Amino acid sequence: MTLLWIPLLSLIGSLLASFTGKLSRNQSAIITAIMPILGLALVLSLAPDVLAGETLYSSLPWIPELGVNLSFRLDGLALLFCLLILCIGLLVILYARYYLSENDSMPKLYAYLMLFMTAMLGIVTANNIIQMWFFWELTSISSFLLISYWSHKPEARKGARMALAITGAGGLALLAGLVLIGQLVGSYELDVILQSAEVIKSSSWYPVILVLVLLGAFTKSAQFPFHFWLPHAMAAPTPVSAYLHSATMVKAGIFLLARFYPALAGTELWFIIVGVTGLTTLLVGAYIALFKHDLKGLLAYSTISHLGLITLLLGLDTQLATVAAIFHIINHAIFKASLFMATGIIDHETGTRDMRKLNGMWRYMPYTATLAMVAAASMAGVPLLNGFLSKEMFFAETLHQQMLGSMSWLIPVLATVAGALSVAYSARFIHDVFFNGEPKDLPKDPHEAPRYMRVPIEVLVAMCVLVGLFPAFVVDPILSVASNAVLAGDAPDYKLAIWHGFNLPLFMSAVAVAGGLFIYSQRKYLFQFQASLPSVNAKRAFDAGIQQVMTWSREQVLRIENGSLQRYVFILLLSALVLAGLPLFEMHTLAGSKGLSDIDAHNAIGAALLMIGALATLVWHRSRMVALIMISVVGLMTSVAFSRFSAPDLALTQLTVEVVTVMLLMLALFFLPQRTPKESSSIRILRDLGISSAIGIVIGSICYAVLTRPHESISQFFVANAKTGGGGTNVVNVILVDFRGFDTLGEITVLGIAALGIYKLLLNLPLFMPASDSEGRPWARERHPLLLASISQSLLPLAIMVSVYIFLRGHNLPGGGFIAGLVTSIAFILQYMANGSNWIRARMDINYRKVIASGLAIATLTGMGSWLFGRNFLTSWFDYFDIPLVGKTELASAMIFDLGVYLTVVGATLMILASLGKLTAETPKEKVNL
Amino acid sequence: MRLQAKYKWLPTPFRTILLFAVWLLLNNSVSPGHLILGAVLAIVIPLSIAPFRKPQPLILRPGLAFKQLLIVLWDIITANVEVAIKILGPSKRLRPGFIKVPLDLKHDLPITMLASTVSLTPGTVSAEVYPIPESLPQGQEPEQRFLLIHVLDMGDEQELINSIKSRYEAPLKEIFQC
Amino acid sequence: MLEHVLLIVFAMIGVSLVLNLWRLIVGPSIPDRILALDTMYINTIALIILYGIGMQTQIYFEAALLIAMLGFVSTVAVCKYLLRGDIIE
Amino acid sequence: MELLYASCVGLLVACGVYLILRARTFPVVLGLTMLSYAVNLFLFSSGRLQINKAPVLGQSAGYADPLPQALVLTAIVIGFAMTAFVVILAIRGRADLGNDHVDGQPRSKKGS
Amino acid sequence: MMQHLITLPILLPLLAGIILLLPPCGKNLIIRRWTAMFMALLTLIASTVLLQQLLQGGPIVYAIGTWQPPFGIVLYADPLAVLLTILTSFLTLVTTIYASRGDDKKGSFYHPLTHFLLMGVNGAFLTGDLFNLFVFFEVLLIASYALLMHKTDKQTTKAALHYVVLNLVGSSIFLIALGILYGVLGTLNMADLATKVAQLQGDDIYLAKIGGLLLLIVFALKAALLPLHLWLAATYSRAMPAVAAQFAVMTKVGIYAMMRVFTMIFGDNAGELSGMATTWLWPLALVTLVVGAVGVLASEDLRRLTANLVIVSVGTLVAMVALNNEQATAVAIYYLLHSTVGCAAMFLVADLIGLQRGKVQDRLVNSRSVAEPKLLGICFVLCAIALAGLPPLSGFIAKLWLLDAAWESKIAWVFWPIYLIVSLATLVALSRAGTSLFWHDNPQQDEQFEDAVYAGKRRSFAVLLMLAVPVLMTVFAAPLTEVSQHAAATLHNTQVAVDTVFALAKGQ
Amino acid sequence: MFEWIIAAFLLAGGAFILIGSIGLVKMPDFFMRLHGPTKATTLGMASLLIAANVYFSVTNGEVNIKEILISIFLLITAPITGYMLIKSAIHHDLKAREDTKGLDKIEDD
Ligand code: NA
Ligand code: NA
Repeated sequence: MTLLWIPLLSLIGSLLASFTGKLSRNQSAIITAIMPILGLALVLSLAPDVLAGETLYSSLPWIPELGVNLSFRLDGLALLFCLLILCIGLLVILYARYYLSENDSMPKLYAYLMLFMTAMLGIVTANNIIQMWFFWELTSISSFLLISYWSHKPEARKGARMALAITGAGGLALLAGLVLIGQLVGSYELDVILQSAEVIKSSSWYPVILVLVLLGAFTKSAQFPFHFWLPHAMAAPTPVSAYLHSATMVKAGIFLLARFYPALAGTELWFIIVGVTGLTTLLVGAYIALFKHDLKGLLAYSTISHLGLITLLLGLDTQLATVAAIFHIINHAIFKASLFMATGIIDHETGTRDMRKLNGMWRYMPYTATLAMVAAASMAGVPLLNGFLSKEMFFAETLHQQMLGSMSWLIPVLATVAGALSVAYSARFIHDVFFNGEPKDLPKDPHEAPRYMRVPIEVLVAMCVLVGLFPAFVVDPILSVASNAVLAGDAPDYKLAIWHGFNLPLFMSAVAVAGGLFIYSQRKYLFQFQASLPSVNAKRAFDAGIQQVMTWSREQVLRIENGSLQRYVFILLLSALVLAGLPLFEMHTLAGSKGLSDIDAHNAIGAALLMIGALATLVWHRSRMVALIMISVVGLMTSVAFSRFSAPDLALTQLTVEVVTVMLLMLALFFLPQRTPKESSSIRILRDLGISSAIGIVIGSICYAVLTRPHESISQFFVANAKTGGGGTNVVNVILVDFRGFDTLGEITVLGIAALGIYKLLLNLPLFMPASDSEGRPWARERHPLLLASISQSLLPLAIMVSVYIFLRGHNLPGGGFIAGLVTSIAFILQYMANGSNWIRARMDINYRKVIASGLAIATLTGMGSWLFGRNFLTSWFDYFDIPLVGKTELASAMIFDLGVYLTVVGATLMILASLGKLTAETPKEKVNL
Repeated sequence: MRLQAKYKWLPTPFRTILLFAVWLLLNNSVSPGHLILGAVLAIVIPLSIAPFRKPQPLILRPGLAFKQLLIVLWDIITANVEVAIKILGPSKRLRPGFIKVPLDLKHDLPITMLASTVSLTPGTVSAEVYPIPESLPQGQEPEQRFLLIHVLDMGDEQELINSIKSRYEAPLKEIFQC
Repeated sequence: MLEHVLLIVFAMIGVSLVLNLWRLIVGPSIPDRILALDTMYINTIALIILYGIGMQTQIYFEAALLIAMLGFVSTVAVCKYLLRGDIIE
Repeated sequence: MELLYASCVGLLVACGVYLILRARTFPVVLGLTMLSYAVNLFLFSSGRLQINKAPVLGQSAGYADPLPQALVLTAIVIGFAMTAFVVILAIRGRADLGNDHVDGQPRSKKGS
Repeated sequence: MMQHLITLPILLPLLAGIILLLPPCGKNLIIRRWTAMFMALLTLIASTVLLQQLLQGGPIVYAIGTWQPPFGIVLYADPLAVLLTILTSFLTLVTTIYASRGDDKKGSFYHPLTHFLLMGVNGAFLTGDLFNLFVFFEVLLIASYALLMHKTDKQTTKAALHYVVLNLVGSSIFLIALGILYGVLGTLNMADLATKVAQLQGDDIYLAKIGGLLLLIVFALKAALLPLHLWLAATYSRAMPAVAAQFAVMTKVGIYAMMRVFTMIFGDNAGELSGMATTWLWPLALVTLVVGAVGVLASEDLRRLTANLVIVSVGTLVAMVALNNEQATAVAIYYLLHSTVGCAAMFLVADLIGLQRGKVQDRLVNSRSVAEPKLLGICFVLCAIALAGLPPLSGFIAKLWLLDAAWESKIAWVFWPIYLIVSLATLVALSRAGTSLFWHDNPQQDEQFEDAVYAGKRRSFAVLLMLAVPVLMTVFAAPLTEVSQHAAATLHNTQVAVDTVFALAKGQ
Repeated sequence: MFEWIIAAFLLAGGAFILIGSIGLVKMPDFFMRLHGPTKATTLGMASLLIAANVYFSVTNGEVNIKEILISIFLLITAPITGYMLIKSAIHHDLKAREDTKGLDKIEDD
């Protein structure tokens, strides 16, 4: 598992760095550097094998179900990138130590940087493409954190967000592409995929895959038209820019192109998309770079342009172009990192990066100036420097193109133009900053940077020169293994030399240099021309775009989610109507095979009362009191219907519940405004009438369909076993407390919770208590009418006697704990009504919470008691005993369960009404005019 | 008049008897089991809700009470026949009215019983007991109470008042000894 | 004979219920409606008792008993509301 | 009889639904109550209509399906708990929001 | 005792609720808190042991009251159900710890109610009886109503009113559906229903279909599937965050019920009725995804944003449910665990952020920063990463697997673009949220945080505990994906489920 | 013989109940309407319940008087119902028939 350590060491470094908050800046930098140094050592120790042409692997299973493993590979390409990432990373660590001011948090920057390094190392060493994507997204996250390092600057925040959005989008596209590849190939392992190029390319999904993967690469590598995020990422501290935009972040996209080159390249589509994108980016980047007054802006666009160049190279149809691309990756990383660092020094020492202010810096910082000029010359492609070599190769390769058919000559011409532009902006960088007269209004007095801050630049510039002078010696080994890796083993013969003789590429270079200098000398006109063009601010456009999306979303949400319950309910009901209604049309006949039974007058009158009651409720719903009376009729008739159709228990339950419900509704009447204003439009009323009648018809039809069908059910079992198995003759009650006692347990829990909830609702409730009724009549003065008070006292023991009776007989005859509980409760409620809650509380200070809990506890523990006998939860037990005088008596555990039900019901009902009563007793009636 | 019963465990003997009877009626049984259970319940229930009882005069003349009950029952039957005829007859001939009966009774329970009796008997419905406590100064007891009665068909007002007082109120005073 | 008598009595109760409903709908005042409802409760007891006799079962006795008890409580509660607004104070 | 019963259920559903769609909490509560009557009757009907067959052993010749009765009983109790909660919630809403419109504010005539 | 283990995820919370109402818990807050945490932990342990038992043997059936199926109520535990009880118990434990810092004092009965909610949810997961499912739905609903009103203000009350009324209508629809199904099939046990549905003839089929579709409405309402999602954002964003975090699992109850009912009862063996839900679910799921994303973009505060993320997760889950195959179900299970915890964690983080930003609370405006930027920043970023489906947290595994499953079900061409664009919208919204919440032009000085409420040990611990889940779900992705697949396979093997249930009947 | 008794009580009960309801519809003002239901119905119910008692005593072969309980309840509660109703009627200033005497006796509540 050696290879795992390559990213892992950096990750450890990130953690280490984050803990250096209390240490000095030097210590922090040193501790941070330990891990990358170790990593570098590790990579170097592995390098000989790789350079010898081997590919190292290691693998660890992770999510086998998904084909995702932690598998690593170190081939030439990976080695090259590892070295770039680690070396430049180390230099950036050193540089950043001096760059950051006292106010900036060193550990934070280092931790993020190392996290980023981890991600990059992970990408380049991944041998599983999902793992690669894992690290790919990690770069997006860590770069987001890095770019927004100075989070107090709005441009940093916006820049970071934009970068994340663009690269995030690309990442998603990439994921889609990778999954597609995995599906086609049957594996996410890179080895397998690289060997299955034919499968992929011949698939009909190939274009989709290509576009998706390229979207990932192009967004990351800031290719046109996704390039605009990169300049805004310059809000990051310069060390970050130096790292992200030379060797790492943006190179990830290029790496991806190179990595998948064997699997995806080689088709016309590839060349067209990659080539044209690269070419466009090359030109656009170079052109814009020329007009940037901000040094980092110039470098940003130059980066875009060079990335375009590399992309174009990868898009060119020759193997040598690919070699050139890899070579330019190295070169660009080196000179661009040094340029960023130099810019950082200038910025650091002068306080500005504006080239209109920066002039004549040569005099103040000759040493830095020299370094910067060498690096810039490399960027321009001046001979004897590394940039020159790869650019020559590039020019040479453009000449061999057939990509654009008969118009292929355009490619070398445009390449030369781009070369000229790059010379021009490089010239501007050198001339405008270091010469060109005296500086203007610099915020600081410029002078050389600290010694060690310059070391990284020195190293990099030295590399520029070394590679430029001795390419074969310095980069050839790594370049060739890397090329082999990209080209899947058949890299062409090529020769890295400074001098290839007088040839067309050299001529192109010369034209470029001359043209570039000419352009720079005539820049005044160009700037004027550019100024006359409408300016496009990518950030503002992007922000405006996002803002528009957000605003649009907000409008939509406000439109749909308009906070109107009426609409929500309407939608719910409409959905139910549609789903229940449609199958009705599929039925052949509504009526089932069971014949209809006759209507007798008994039923007809009951039904008439029920229907008229319902309609009257509807018609008078705005006169609330009348509606309440009418709905009582409906409730009464419902219970009559239950008794009519052989359900005495239901009739009893409905009756008792009805009383409490009416009381609750009366509370609502009192505490709610007493009038229902007429506010529905006629159309709304029509609509509501429409949907309600439709639903009524549908439900009625279904009911009719069910009623007219023959019925077979499991209930014969209950009838057969009620007495023998449940010990009771009231089958409904035996079902409730035994066969389906679990439902009942849930049901009383609901009741208990409702009481607790209502208690909560009433806490600190500011009540509106009207001083007069809806017609403005003040309330009667007498609180507790005399006759009512004394009669209710006489009724109380009677009612309790009745409830005991109903409770005890429940198991064998209609009745039971629930009904008994409600009867008891109603008897007490009558006391509350007759005497007031203060009066009750003075006499009976029962904590209803405890009553509820005890009821629930009794029911639950009764159920659990059966465990003691090795039986399942709620297994009932009953037996008959001969008690002297009393005779044969049944004792059943179900009765205890029912006692739990009884207590819960009493506790809950009384808690609900008593807590409200308590509240109103404490609140004086206000003079609220309604 | 007595407010407190003889035995603490039997705060309201009459009520206990009533409850016992109700239990037997409910179960429609006089089996030993129900006799025992009924007795226990009839004693336990009043005890357990004793705090809810406002101190009220006890029935001290049960025999008289029983006799009065029968009288009232008889009145109910005759009254109902009477009222039924009145209802079926032309309503224009009826002479409705309110009367106010000054009460000798002072306690709530006897007054309630009187009012109930009045409501159940010939063409009269108790409407109100005056004065209502809220119209008096805080905590003050009313000196004289009146019973407001609606009469369906009223002949001589005073005669009616007298008959109510003598036929119903006087026995109640006797029963409760107040 | 009992069957016929039952039918007649049942018709009487039915007519009573319709009359109650009439008063309930016509009102005019709220107390009128409450009175009608209360009467309807009692007539329903009659209906259930008759039904019990007709079906020769006493299983609905408790329903009748509870209507007698609870109808009263409802009516009282509604009246209390009319008088005081707050039924539990 | 089945038709009559089904019509009753349908009418109750329709009235309930109409009331639930009103803009004030009181009619909504009324509607919910009405709907729960309807639903209970509906659920009850899944055992079919039987006359004089109360499922109490020894009381009659045949027995109606006792299971829907038990289910309806549970449903009634739960419905009661829910109605209680929604009533108090409506009261709370009135107190918190200042009026009894279900959305907390009466809309202009056009809106509702 | 082990044979009764399956009842414990229901009974322990019930007992907890009871104990918490009685002395000494009723009076003493400290004892109450510790008891609540202890009981939640106990439930979590019981569920975990149960899962272990299940993974060794097959699904477990338990006849309540020893009444054999289909007559009595049975509990039926398969890995899916128990994974969900584990999830719910865990959420309860964490939110209890979180609320024990003081949120539980803001209203009464917080602890008993959370346990009652837990009981309802676990009961809904474990029951094998359709009516019993209704009862547990009601238990969890009433508990949620009460919890929603724990800390009240105007908007909460309004949201609660809407939530309650909608769900009451939903419960009515549930009962109608039950009536139809019982009326046609004459049974309530799910396994028995499955057998009976397969034997339906003639017009009875359509009646059963109506019953099934009405159930679908009910479950869709619980799950907040479009167009029945409208209540969710307001409700969840107005609930106290500890409550909202616990609520994160409630939409999943609806989804679980869909899975259970539409694979077991109306599954592959249901003849003409099999797959009847899919026609409706698939398009609705996609629209839900989109609407959720639009809501995410439109959100003006973090809690609402999180609530909309819940909707997004519902859309995703229902899409997988609609595919109705093993692979998709396996993904759904993994994604469900992940997204629920993620959203729950985000609700808590949103709360902490809100507490430290004075009047602006968690509104996504650039106004003032938090007092503990490091702690909250890390928590936020972790939540955001998990919810946006980015590496290194479990969201990315879910995302990958979702794409995979969609491909295998041959619906990639429509699911992928929608899902990926929604993911992007989520990412954009979350990054915007994070930048506005944490970063400012003028970072505040310490003295400006006088009114800030610091997270404190207990709350930080709770949040970190929650955030450990996505981390562990990544590290232990292999066993978890295996369990998910096992759970999915068990769910889809309807015959085994039916046989297991009836084996119990024959065994006695 | 029992059949005759039962029939008589049934008819009497039905008649009283019907008359009570007729009164409810027919009487001109609320106060007068109140008399019908509160009294006629009470007696009507009693008759019906006695009929039921006799009937079940005969058919069950044992004395059955439990229905009388309902009557007891009604006798106790009917006056209070009437009292509360009349109170609310007074509170609502319901108009009594014009020729009603003693309207001045009603005090302000
Ligand atoms: Na310059
Ligand atoms: Na049992």
